[in-house]
Amino acid sequence: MFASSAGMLNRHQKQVHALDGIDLDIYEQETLGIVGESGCGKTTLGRTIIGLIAPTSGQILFDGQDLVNASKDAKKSFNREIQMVFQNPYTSFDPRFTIIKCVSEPLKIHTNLRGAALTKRARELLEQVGMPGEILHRYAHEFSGGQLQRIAIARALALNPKIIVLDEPTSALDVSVQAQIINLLQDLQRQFKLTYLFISHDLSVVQHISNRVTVMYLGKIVEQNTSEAIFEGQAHHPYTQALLSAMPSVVKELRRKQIILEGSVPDAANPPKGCNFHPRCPVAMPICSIAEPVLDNSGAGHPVACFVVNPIEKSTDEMIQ
Amino acid sequence: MQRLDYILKRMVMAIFVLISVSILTFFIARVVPSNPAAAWVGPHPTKEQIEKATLELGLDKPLYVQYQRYMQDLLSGDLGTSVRTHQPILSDIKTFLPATLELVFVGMLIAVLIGIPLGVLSGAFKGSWLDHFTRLISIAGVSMPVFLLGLLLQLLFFRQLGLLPLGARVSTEVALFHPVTPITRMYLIDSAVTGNWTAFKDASIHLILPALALATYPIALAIRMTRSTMIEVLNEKYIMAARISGIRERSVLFILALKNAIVPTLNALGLAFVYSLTGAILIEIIFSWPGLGTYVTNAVLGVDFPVIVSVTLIMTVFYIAINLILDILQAFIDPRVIIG
Amino acid sequence: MNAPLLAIEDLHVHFNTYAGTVRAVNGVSFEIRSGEMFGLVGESGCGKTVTGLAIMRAIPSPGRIMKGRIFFQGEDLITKSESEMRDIRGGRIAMIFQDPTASLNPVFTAGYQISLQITQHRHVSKKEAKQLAFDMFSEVGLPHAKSIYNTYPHELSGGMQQRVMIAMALASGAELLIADEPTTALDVTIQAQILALLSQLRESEGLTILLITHDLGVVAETCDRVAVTYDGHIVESGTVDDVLYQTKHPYTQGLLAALPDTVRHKQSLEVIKGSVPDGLHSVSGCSFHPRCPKVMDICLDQPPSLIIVGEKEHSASCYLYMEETA
Amino acid sequence: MTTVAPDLEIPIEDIKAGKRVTEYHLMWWAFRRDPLAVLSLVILLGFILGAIFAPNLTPYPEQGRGDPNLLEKFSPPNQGHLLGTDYLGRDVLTRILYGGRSSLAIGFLVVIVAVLIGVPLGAISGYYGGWIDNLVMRITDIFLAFPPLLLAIALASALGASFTNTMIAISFTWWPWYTRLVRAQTLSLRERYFIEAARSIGVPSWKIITSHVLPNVMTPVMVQATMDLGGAILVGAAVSFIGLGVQPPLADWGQMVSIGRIYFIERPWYAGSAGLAIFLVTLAFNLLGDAVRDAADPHTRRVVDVGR
Repeated sequence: MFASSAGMLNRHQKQVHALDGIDLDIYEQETLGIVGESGCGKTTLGRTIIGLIAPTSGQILFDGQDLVNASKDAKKSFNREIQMVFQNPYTSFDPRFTIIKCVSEPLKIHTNLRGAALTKRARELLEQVGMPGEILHRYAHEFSGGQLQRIAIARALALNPKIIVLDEPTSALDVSVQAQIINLLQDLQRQFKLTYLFISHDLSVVQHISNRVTVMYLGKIVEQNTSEAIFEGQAHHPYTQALLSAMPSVVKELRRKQIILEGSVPDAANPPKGCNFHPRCPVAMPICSIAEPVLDNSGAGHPVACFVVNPIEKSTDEMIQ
Repeated sequence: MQRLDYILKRMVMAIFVLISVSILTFFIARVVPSNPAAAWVGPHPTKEQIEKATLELGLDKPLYVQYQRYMQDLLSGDLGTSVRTHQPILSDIKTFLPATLELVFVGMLIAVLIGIPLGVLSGAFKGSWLDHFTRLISIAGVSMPVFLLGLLLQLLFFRQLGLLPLGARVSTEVALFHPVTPITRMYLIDSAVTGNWTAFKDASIHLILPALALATYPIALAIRMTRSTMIEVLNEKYIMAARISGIRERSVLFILALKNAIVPTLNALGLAFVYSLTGAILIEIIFSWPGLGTYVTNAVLGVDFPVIVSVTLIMTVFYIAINLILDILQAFIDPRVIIG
Repeated sequence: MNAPLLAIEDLHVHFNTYAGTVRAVNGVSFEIRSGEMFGLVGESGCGKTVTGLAIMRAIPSPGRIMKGRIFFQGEDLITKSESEMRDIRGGRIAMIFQDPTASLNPVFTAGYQISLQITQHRHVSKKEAKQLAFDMFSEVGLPHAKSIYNTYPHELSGGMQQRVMIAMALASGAELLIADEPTTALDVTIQAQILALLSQLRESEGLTILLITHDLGVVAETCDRVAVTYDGHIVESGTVDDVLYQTKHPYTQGLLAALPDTVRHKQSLEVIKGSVPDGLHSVSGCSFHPRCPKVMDICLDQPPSLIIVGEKEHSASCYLYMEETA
Repeated sequence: MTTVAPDLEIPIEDIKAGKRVTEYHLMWWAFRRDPLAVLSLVILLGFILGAIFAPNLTPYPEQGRGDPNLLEKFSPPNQGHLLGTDYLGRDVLTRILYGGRSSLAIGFLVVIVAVLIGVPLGAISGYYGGWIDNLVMRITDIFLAFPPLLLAIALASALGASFTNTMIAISFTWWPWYTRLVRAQTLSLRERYFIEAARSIGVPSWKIITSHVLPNVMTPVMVQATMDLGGAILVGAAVSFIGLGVQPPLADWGQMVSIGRIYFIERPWYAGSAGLAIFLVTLAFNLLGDAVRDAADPHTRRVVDVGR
C-alpha cells in the first residue's frame, strides 16, 4: 500500500512561526522562568537554546559567542555547558540501558573517563541527587517518576554545565514529589553555581523557583519582570493578569478576582493580525487588531508588549503601516 | 474541499507509482537479463532472431531511448508477441484475464463475507471459544500452501465424495451443447445475461472449489487484521467512555467500534486482493483454469519472457487501481485520514 | 442538611495481578449531598479514579469490588443488575475524564455522539434529539451549536472537546456528574473556563458534582466539601474550609506544605519523606506511619478509623485525635 | 465487562532480590509457559536437524541427491519407505529431508537479506525524516505496488531459474516491509525524550541509531521475522511450484508438489507429504511468531511495574 502519512506532495505546508522575534537575556546563576500555555513556544525555545532545533534566523550568544553559526568543535563544547532535563521522566531513559549507561553517556562523548573512573563518577553523580550508588546496574523501569527525574538531573550534571534548561521537570510528578525535586534543584543551584532556564505552565512553581519571569503567548514574549513583582501585583499585561487570576490556589490571599478569557489559544500556523492576544483580550482597543505591540519599558517600568500599558504617542501611523 | 484535495493527491501518487513501476519492469525486461534480446525471442534463438530483436527493441541505443520506445509501445497497447502462441500478448491477455478476474472476485467476495465478520466477533469476544476457533482457522489459513489446499479439496470433493468437478471452467457437455456466448468472458455474468442457466449452474459448480481454495488465505488475513484492530479499538478510551455512559453493547461494537476498525481492515482487503491475484496463478494450475495464471505458468515453462513481464505489469496496474479505490474509500469513512 | 445523594460505605476494590493483590481502594466511605460539589483529592495511585469507576460499576478487567455498598438515592448500586446499571450509567450518573481528545470517538461527529447518547436514554425522535443536542451545546457554552453538531472531534480545541463531553454527560439528565481530573490536560485559562462552567451548571441545573483531582488549589476554589485519600482510604474529610485551613491529618498538612505557593519565594518546601505505597505491599497499622513526622507507637500496628475531629463532621483517621474525642 | 484472564506467575522474587531482569528475561519466561510455542520450536528443530543430518539419517542418501531407483516406482508407504516412493522410485521421506535444505535455506536467507536491507533503511528514514524519508518511502511504495509473487517470478525468470536467483528475487520483494515497520517504530521512538537527550548531549546520529534506535526496534522486528520465515518458505515453494527455483535432480518441496500433483488423485502420498512439510514448517513459524509477540507484549505478559 502506498498510503504513507507525509507524502512528498505535502511539502507546501505553511511555515509555522513557533517563535517570533524572541529577545531574551539569562544572567549567570539566576533562574529565569518561562511561563505560558500550550502552543506559546516555551518548549521550542528550550529546544532551540539547547541546539535541538536550528532557528530560522537570529542569534544565541553564550558568553558572547554565537551558538547557531558556531563551528562543529565549538558546538561540541557548548554541548557541555548547556544541559536539559525533560518533562516526562518515564521516556527520558532508554529502556534497554542500565542507569550507569544512561548517566555516563555524556561522559563517554565528552571526556576520556572510562572503566572504574567512569563508574566512580556516575556513582558520585547519583549520590549528589540523593540516589544510592547501588542502583547503577538497574533499569529505568524499576524506578518511580520522582526517582527518574533525580537520575535525569544527575545526567544533566555530569559535564559540570553552566546552564540547565528545565522543561516542565515536575509536571508529571505528584505534589509531594514535586516539592522534593524543587528543593533538590535549589540546593544544586547553590552548590554548583548553576543557571536555570525553568520552563513551566504552572505559575506557582515558576514563581517559587525563579528570579525573573518571562510570560509568553503564541510565540512571543508579552511581559518580563522579577518574580516577586509579577506575583505581588505588578503584572501589567492583560494576559499575565488573566493567567494569574486563573491559577487556583489554596492560599486565600492569592485568590484574585477571576478573569475568564474567552476561547482558546489560536493556531500558531495562522496567528491573528496585530497583537496575537487581541481576540481574547478583555481590554482590547481598535489598534490592537491592526498593529503589533513591541516589548517596551515606558509604561510600566519593565518590558510589556501591550498598547494599553504603553500608549502610543509617537509614530502611530508608522506602526499602523 | 479537503477531501477532494486528498483524492487528487492520491491519484497523483498512483500515477507516480505507475510510472515508477513501468521503469522497474523496463529494467527487469531490458537490463537484468544477461542477454535481453535472447530473452525476448525465447529459447534456442538463432543469431538472426537476436539481431532482429536487438534492432526492434533498440537495444543498441542508450537506455533512455529504449525506455521511451518501451513506453510508446506500452501506451499504444503493444505488449510484444508471445514466443509460444505467436499472438500479440495483449489479445492473449484479453482472452485469459476475465477467467482470472471471475475467480478472484468470487474468492474475494467469500473472503470479505466470511473473514471480516469473523474477525470482528473474534476481536470483540477475545478469549471465547469462537475466538480460539477463529484464530486456529486463521493461523492455519496463512500457513497453508494454496496448491496443497487445492489438491486436498480435489481429493475430498472429487475423488472421495464425487460431489464436485476436478477442474476447468465448465464441463465438456456444456462447452459443446450450451456454449457461453462470450460478452465479458466472465461465464457467470455472460450466462446470466444470455439466460443460459444450464451453463450458469455448471460454471458455478466449477467455481466452488478453486474459489474456496483461493479465498482461504485472504479469509485468514482478513480475520487476523480485523481482529487485531478490533481489539485495539475496543481498548480505546472513547469505547470505555461510551460504555460508561450506558450505550448498548450492540451499538458499541457494531457502530462505535466497527467504524474505527474498518479503515485498517480496508488495508487488509488491499493485501487480500493481491494475495488472491498471485494465489490465482497457483490455483489455476491445479484446477486447469484457463486464466492468466495458467498463461504465465506456461510462459515460465516455455521461457516466454515477454509474456511474464507483461502479465506482471498488468496485474500490478490492477493492484494499484484497487489500492487507489480503497484509499479514497477511507477518506469517506475516517475524517482524520484526510489531514493525516 | 440534605439527605445524601450518594453514600459510599466501606468500599474495597482489589486488582488481582500476577504480583499479588493490589488493594486500590481499601475501605473508602463518604457521602455526597444533593447539589454540592464534592472534592475527592489525592496523589496518583491513591485510588481516587478507581472509586469513581466503582460508582459506575465499571472497574477494568483484573479489578473487582470486593466489599462495600454504594447507595445512590437510597438504592444500593452493587445489587443492581447489569441492565439496570446501563440505565443508570449516563442516565442518572455521568462521568467525564481527564483527556477529552481520547474520550471522543474520532470518526463520528460531535452531534452523532450526543444524539446516540440522548436516544439511548430518552424516548425521543431523532429530530427532538437533535434539538436537545443544540440546547445542550449552548448550555455548556459552545457557540454555533449547529456547526458544532456536524464537527468531528479533531476539529475542536481541548476546551471545546471537554465542553462536548460535559454536554454529552448531561444530555440524558444525569443528576450526579463524576468529573475525573476534568481539567488536568487543559491549559490554565481553559481550566478556569471549565471550572466556571461546572459551577454554573451546578447553580442552574442543581447538578451534584464529584470532582476527582490531585490539585488542592482547584478544590479550594470550587468545592464545598472534600475528602483526602491516601493508599486507598480516606484520611481526612469535611468542609473545604475545615480540611484546608483547620487541617488535622499529618498527610493533609504535608500536602499543603509541599505546595509552592504556600511557601515564601525561593525557600525550601516542606517535604513528605518517602513515597506513596504501591497498594501491593500492605503497610501495617496506619499506612501513612512510615512517612509521618508525628508517628507514635500505636500507629504501627492498628489502622486508625475515621473519627469526628471538629465541627460540621470534620473527620480524620489519626491517633493524634483519638484521645481528645474518646 | 471483560473476563478476567488467569493470573500468571512471574519471577517477582527475582525482581525483588535485585537480580537483573531485562526485557529478554521476561520474554523468555513468558515464552516457556506457552505450550504451542514449545511445540512449534520442537517441530522446527526436527526439520532443521533433519535437513542438516539428512545423509546420516536416511538409508538412501544417494536418492536424496537425485539418483533414480526405477524398480520401486510409486510404491505406497511401507516399512522400507515410510512415506512411499516417487515417480523415479526414490524414498519420499529422504527427498523431504533433503528438500528441507533448500526450503529452509530460502526462508532464512530471504528474511536475513530483507532484515539487513530493510531495518537500517527504515531506521535512517524514520530518524532523519525530510527528503531522505520521502525518497526511501517512495521507493518502498514502488516495490509494494507489485504483487510480490509476480515480481519474484519476473525477476527470477529474467535472472534464470536457480536457487540463488529465486532467493534474490524473493528478497527483492520483501525488504520494504521491514523498512515500513522499522520506520514507524522509529517515528514513535523519536517522540520519546531519551533520543532528544542523547542528541542534546551531542551523541552523533549514527551512534543514536545504532545504540538507541535499533535495539529498541528489535522486538517487533523479531516477531515479524519469525512469521516471515514461514511466509518466505511459502513464496519460495510457490516459485518452485511454478518451475523456477531449485531444479531437479535436487530436491525441493515446492518442486515435489509441482511434479506430484499430476499423480495426486491416485497417489497422494508424494505431493501430499511435501505439501504437508511446507504447511507444518510455515505453521510452526507462524505460531512461534505469535508466541514471541505475546511474550513481548507486557499486556499479555501482564507485567506491572513494581517500582511505581
